[in-house]
Amino acid sequence: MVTATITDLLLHPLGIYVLALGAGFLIPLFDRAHRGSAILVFLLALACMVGIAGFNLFGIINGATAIDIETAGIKPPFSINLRFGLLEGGIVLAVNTAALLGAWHYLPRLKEHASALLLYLILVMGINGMVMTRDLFNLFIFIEITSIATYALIGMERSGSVLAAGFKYIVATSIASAFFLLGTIFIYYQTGTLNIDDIIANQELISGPIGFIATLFVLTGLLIELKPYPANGWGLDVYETASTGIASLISVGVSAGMFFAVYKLLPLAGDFLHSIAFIGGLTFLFSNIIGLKQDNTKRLLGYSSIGQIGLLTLAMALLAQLDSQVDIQSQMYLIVGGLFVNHLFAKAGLFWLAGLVKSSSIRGWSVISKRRGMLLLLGIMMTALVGLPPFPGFWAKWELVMLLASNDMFGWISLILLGSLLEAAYLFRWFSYAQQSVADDEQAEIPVSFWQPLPVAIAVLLLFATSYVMAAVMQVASPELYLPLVAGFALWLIDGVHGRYKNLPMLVAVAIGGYLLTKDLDGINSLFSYLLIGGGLLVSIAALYRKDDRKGFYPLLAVLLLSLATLLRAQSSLEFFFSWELMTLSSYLLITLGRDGAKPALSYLLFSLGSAYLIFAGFAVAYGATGSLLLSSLGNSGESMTMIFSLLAAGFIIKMGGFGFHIWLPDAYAEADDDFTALLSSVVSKAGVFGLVIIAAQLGVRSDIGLDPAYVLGWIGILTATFGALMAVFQEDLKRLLAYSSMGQLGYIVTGVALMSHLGWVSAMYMTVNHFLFKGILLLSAAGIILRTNQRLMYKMGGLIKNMPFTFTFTMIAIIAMSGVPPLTGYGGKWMMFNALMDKGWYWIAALAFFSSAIAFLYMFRLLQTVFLGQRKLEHHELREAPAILLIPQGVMIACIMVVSAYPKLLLDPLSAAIDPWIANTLVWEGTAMVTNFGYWNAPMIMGVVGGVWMVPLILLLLISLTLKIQKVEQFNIVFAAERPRRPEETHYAYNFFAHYDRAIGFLVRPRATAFWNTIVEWSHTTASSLRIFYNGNGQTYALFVVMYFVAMFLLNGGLAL
Amino acid sequence: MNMLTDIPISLIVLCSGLGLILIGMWGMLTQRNIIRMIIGFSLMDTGIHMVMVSIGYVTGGTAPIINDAVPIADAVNRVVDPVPSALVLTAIVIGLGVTAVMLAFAVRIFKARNTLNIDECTESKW
Amino acid sequence: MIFDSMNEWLSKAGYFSLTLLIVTIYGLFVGALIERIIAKVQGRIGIPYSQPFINILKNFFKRTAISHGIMFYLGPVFRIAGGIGTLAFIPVIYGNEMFSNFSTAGDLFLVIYFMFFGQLGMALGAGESGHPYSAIGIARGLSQMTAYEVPFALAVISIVIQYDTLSLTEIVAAQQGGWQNWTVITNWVATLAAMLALLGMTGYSPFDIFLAPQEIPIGPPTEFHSAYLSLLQTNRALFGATKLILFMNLFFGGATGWGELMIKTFLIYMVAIIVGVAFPRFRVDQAIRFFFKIPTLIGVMSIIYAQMLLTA
Amino acid sequence: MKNSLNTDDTLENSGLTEEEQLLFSNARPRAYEPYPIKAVEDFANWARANSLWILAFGTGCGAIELRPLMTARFDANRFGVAGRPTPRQSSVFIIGGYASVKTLKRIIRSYEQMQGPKFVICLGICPINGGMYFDSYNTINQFDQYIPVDLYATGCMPRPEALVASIMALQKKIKAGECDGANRYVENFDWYKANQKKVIKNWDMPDYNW
Repeated sequence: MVTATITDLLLHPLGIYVLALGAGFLIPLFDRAHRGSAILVFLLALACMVGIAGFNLFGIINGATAIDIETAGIKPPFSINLRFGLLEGGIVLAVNTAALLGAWHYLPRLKEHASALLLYLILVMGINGMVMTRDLFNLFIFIEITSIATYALIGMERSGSVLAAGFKYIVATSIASAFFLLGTIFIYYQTGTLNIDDIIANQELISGPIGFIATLFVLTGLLIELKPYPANGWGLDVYETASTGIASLISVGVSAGMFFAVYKLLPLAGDFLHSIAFIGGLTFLFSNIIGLKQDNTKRLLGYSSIGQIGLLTLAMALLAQLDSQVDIQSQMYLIVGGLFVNHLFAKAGLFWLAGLVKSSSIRGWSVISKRRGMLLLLGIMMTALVGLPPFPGFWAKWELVMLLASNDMFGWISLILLGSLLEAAYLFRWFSYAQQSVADDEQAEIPVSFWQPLPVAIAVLLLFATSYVMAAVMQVASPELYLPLVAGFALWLIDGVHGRYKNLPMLVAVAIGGYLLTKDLDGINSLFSYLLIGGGLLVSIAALYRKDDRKGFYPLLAVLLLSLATLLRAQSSLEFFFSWELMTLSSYLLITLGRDGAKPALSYLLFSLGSAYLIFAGFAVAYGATGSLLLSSLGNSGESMTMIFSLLAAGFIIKMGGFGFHIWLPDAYAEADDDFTALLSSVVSKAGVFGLVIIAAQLGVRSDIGLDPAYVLGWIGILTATFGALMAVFQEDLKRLLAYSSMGQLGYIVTGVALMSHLGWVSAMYMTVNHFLFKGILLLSAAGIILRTNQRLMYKMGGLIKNMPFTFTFTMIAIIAMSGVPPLTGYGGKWMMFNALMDKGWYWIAALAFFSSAIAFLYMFRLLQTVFLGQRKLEHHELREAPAILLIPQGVMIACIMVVSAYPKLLLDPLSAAIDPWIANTLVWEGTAMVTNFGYWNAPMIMGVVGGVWMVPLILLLLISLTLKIQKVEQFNIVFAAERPRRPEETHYAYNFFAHYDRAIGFLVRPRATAFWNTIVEWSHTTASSLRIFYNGNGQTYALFVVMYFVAMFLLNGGLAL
Repeated sequence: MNMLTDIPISLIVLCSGLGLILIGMWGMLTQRNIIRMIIGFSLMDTGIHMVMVSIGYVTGGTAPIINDAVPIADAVNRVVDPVPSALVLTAIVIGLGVTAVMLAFAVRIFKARNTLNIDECTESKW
Repeated sequence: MIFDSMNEWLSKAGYFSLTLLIVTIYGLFVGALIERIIAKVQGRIGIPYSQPFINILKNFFKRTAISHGIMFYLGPVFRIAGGIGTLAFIPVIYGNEMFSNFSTAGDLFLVIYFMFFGQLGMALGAGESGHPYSAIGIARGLSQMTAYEVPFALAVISIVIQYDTLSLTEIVAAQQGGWQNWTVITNWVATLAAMLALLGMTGYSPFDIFLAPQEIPIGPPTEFHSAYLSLLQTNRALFGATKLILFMNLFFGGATGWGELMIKTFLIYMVAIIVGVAFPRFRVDQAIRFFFKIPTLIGVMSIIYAQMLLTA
Repeated sequence: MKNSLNTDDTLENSGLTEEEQLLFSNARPRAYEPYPIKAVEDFANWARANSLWILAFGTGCGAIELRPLMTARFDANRFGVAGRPTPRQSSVFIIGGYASVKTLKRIIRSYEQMQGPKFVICLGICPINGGMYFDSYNTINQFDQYIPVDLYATGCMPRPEALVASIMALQKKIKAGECDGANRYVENFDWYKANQKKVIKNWDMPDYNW
């Protein structure tokens, strides 16, 4: 205190307590005079508490030493002392900020009683005390202060259910704190001190049965307060019933204090660490499973809250076990701190939102479907909570998993990933309910002013800020990585502009951003950048055909396309995964913008997250094996290679809709906006191809990886191709047909990559480009058709060639290119792949490839026949051609197809050059002909011959036509005798077009995969039901569980052996 | 001296304290009436206080006042540890507070639901 | 580049026209011959040898026609272009540069895929006619096609394994030197599978449901008439003969002269005819299931057989 | 949407609803000239005569007599005769005896859907004067008032031998260039149509079935 200034004095951490207590006295006084002034004092006090915490933390970060507060003029351990260090400061600041924001939210209820204001301050002070105190008994006191304040705040509500829940809460926590007190006194008995630092220093004194019991009581008492499964029913009931203001404070504030208390005592835990980790993991997993079945908004948040705290506990316990490692402390800050801040703001924000919406069931949240601002806040909170970029949870989870991986704790990794997936499932299910717009007359207007969601918005900003700080600490916060988000934000600012010309700024932004991001790339990445960015821009031009506002569409599209660019330039697995998740998230949101997009988007998101977590796990294993995050060091992973390859490949395959994991694909493609489906299929799906090529290049071609995963990959690819084609055959919906077709075509690409040979890769890349071209054309054509007919079912169309000749011509050419019929591009890809397959000796796969390309004819013809040919419906006689803006990109792509068909060398040379660094070039050119071990392919010659043999009969027919009187007739002038056709609907053979095929081999495509995944869902719900039977609502049962918990901990840690 | 007096007083207090804790807990877990549960809590609380006091007691020790009767050098062995006693005071206050809040809840629950049976307060579950 | 050797192209085109003419005439003639043989079996005299030619002429000399639209008009053009093109990519006479056509453009794989060209175009033309029977016929034809492609593809893979090449010329070359070197002897399993597939390919009974002249008046070409029909008829003869030549090249040692070619292809054709005369018609789903059972199994065995040959 | 330019060239199609007008062509059939070069026309007629594709539409009791034509005994294949299931590809229409009004409607459609040159052979007495159905309320008495007929084969019914003979007679007539039924139908289209509409009360088809 030598340099103590007046500011230091005023802003000393002790001020927090002074303020709380002082305001506590002042509030009733001012209340007498005027309620408003009391509120002012209250808010001022809270704000000052935030300010003090912030000021001191700032000082510490800038090099000041931790502040120790001593009482009674005696040095510890003989007196109670408080500490305000880096960790404490961070937590106190976060908690106080949340409390301040929460007070804003809670104020309408709080201000009804002056005592409520007071209690709130005391509660916050209690939490501050729990965090700062270094004295065990003092900790107990602060716990009790907090608890009593909490009880009292809960008790302010008069409804029976809140009171009942509150009473259960009191019973359970009082038992827990009784045990804590007993433990404290036993520890004192053995060590003779209550100072935590002193106890830790003398922890060898805590021994024998008494020591064991003491530790057990202290730790378990605190753990119980963290609401571990299954002794947490009391907490859930409070979350469910209490007002959101208090529930949020319990969830984030009280839990934070308790959590930090456990953290402080962790050095005492010793062997208990295992069971603490176990409890944390169990709680995290089980609460998230149970969450799946929960419809009540606040109870759902309760499960999520408990799960998050479980994860924090798990992370903390696991890290503590690794304590011997150097540098663990900073990791601990990053991981636990990140998860903590993430949970704090996201969960509090969600509670506040729930308080504003006031819908007890998540199914009722569609009331905010029209309030885009609140929807945005909800989405951001959930994204943060699930741990998706760019939020702190993402960085923390990444660090945690990587750390666990480098210590070979793969069981925990899978638990964390599984739990996160489950959490995403129920949170985004809720989000999809919130998005479902209801009919306007049903729309209950929710009375929310502009200011009310403000705390939530501030929490969002704080999350972003924390995230950036964390990224900076992890040294990944490059402007490039954040460019997609920045561009998206900038476009969002102009999103309120009416009209469709928001597309142009988006295109410019993506063009410039994409160029900046990808200009330095080379090799495969550079090729993909042309495809993904160039192609993405080309397809996005078509979005101009939509005349409506499309709020949110363009910013998200910019994020999506630019995140593809950052994906391409990713050097480390972290950057790759960051971009990957960003891409997943933005494409998910874009799908939700479709007509009935919410539900299919959810399954898209879940499968995508599943795939992302597999990729995550793969990177984790790689990090564990190599200790490096660089993608280029994947190849050094030695024995783990097969494992890494399998995990990563599985992830990419799911993302591409691989066989068995394809069930998300048709729905998502069908329900997304039509122009976005084009982008999804032609461009976004290529991200999976890119990933696959990258890992194949890094891992697949090495000789020390067994061939088996590649062979399996080849089979998966070809089964995907076959079943995709088969399922496409039986679709009635135009977009679903194209979706399955996409799946099938991607299957070929997978097989091509799996070949791990130069020719195989060239064929895969060639097919990738080709798929982009023809699927872009087909889906943009489909967009035009759907725009004009307002219809997706093909049998309700027909004869549209008369109205849309250009669309028909483009579709036809695209289909010829897709089918593999010479002379267009598809043939080259199939030819190269067949050669590569024969080279490799994968004969069965080659046979299936043949078969699936034959099946593909069925659906391709059906598409042309039932949409463009056959009988035109009466109501379609006046339809116009698709808008020019849709046709222009198609025309460009048609031109590309034609050029590449005639001179494939133009495309194959750069492809081959990009692959050369990985596999020796085996392409042999003889003039314009490509020669392999088996055959040869002279594309220009084929083009010439086909052109010639096509022209000759055409000229002949034209000549004969001169001698004929050819009468152009109408659609019903067909051969008939008995009765003439009456309606086009009866005459158009289109519905169930391949009924006979279905009779023959339809049994192959019964929706088994869907049934399988439905069973999984069913099972998880059943599991959830059986896991939550403990929560019977009876306070005494809950209390019994608390007691049993001590017994269980006793037994678990070998209590009987004493 | 008979057997009973051989037993240190602190042990008796400790055992009866632990017994009270168990009785109180039994009361909280088995009694359906909320008031009875609160009584159980009080018993448990008291039990804990007794345990705490017994921990610091030195048989035959004097009050922890350093004066002529107890030389400083001998103090550690002679005087009763004052800290648990101090702690108990605080704990009693806190226990009182909690009990008061519980009773307030009981009153309000009775007003709201017209019952004191904890079994009837199970509407929020699962 | 294409224009480097215009002369070479022209001479090739000239030779190919000759091949085309011979094969078309042969195809039409062999069609009549088969008809007459069937007539003999039934105790009739049957059509004159000139009948197929007269039929085509008659249709060319029709004086009225209708058009359902541009694809309807182009359908027969696509169809016959498919036939001509397929022939163009097959070397017809082994060891004769004159009749090797444009087989330097691509290999067996090209031929197999180019076969679809005509089918697809024709299907589009028939589709635009708007007649439901056309659409039904195509739906059945395509389905059956996917089925017989399976044993055929397996057989092709088998002989590619056997000869280690996709080049038709080289496959024929490998079979030279006597009948014992023909694929039908060296890889009889594959030949069997392919011959079963040929039954489906030729569209004779029992696999002629997609043309079904009674139930759905002749299927896809229901609406085609006049000059369109004559193009289709020409193609039927030409394409039929082309497929036979392909089979001859793949399985029966190819031909070193036109005489050998005609005898071999005629005999291959007779297999399909004999089966067709002897068996009633399958429903289309029965046909599909048939191809997925025994012929596919034989095809699978042919690959195993070829691998054994390779290792032996 | 209509494909014709001047109103003189179009048909009314009054049997159709307004909606259905869109679906059927309303163009008038047009007559065709012989080829300008005589040799070509003769050659064409020779080809036509030697490739007679009969529409497989048995309109009356005479249909039963058509079947034996293809058998071993009569083997009409020798003369270039073949059955054809679709009118588009057929050139000969054999009216198998009496034609009821109901059948007449179908006959007209099928005949109009055939492409010229096209030929009609009537079997038996009934198409000439109604035969034994001369006073039937729903049988046509004089068939060539509705469709131009090229050849009558008499008998009730004419046996297959007679049918073969009439086919050979038709061939002779075609080769001589005398079978212009299709053109006659076009030239006297309004007269034929009026006759047809007189007997077919519920005329719910286009005036010309292209």
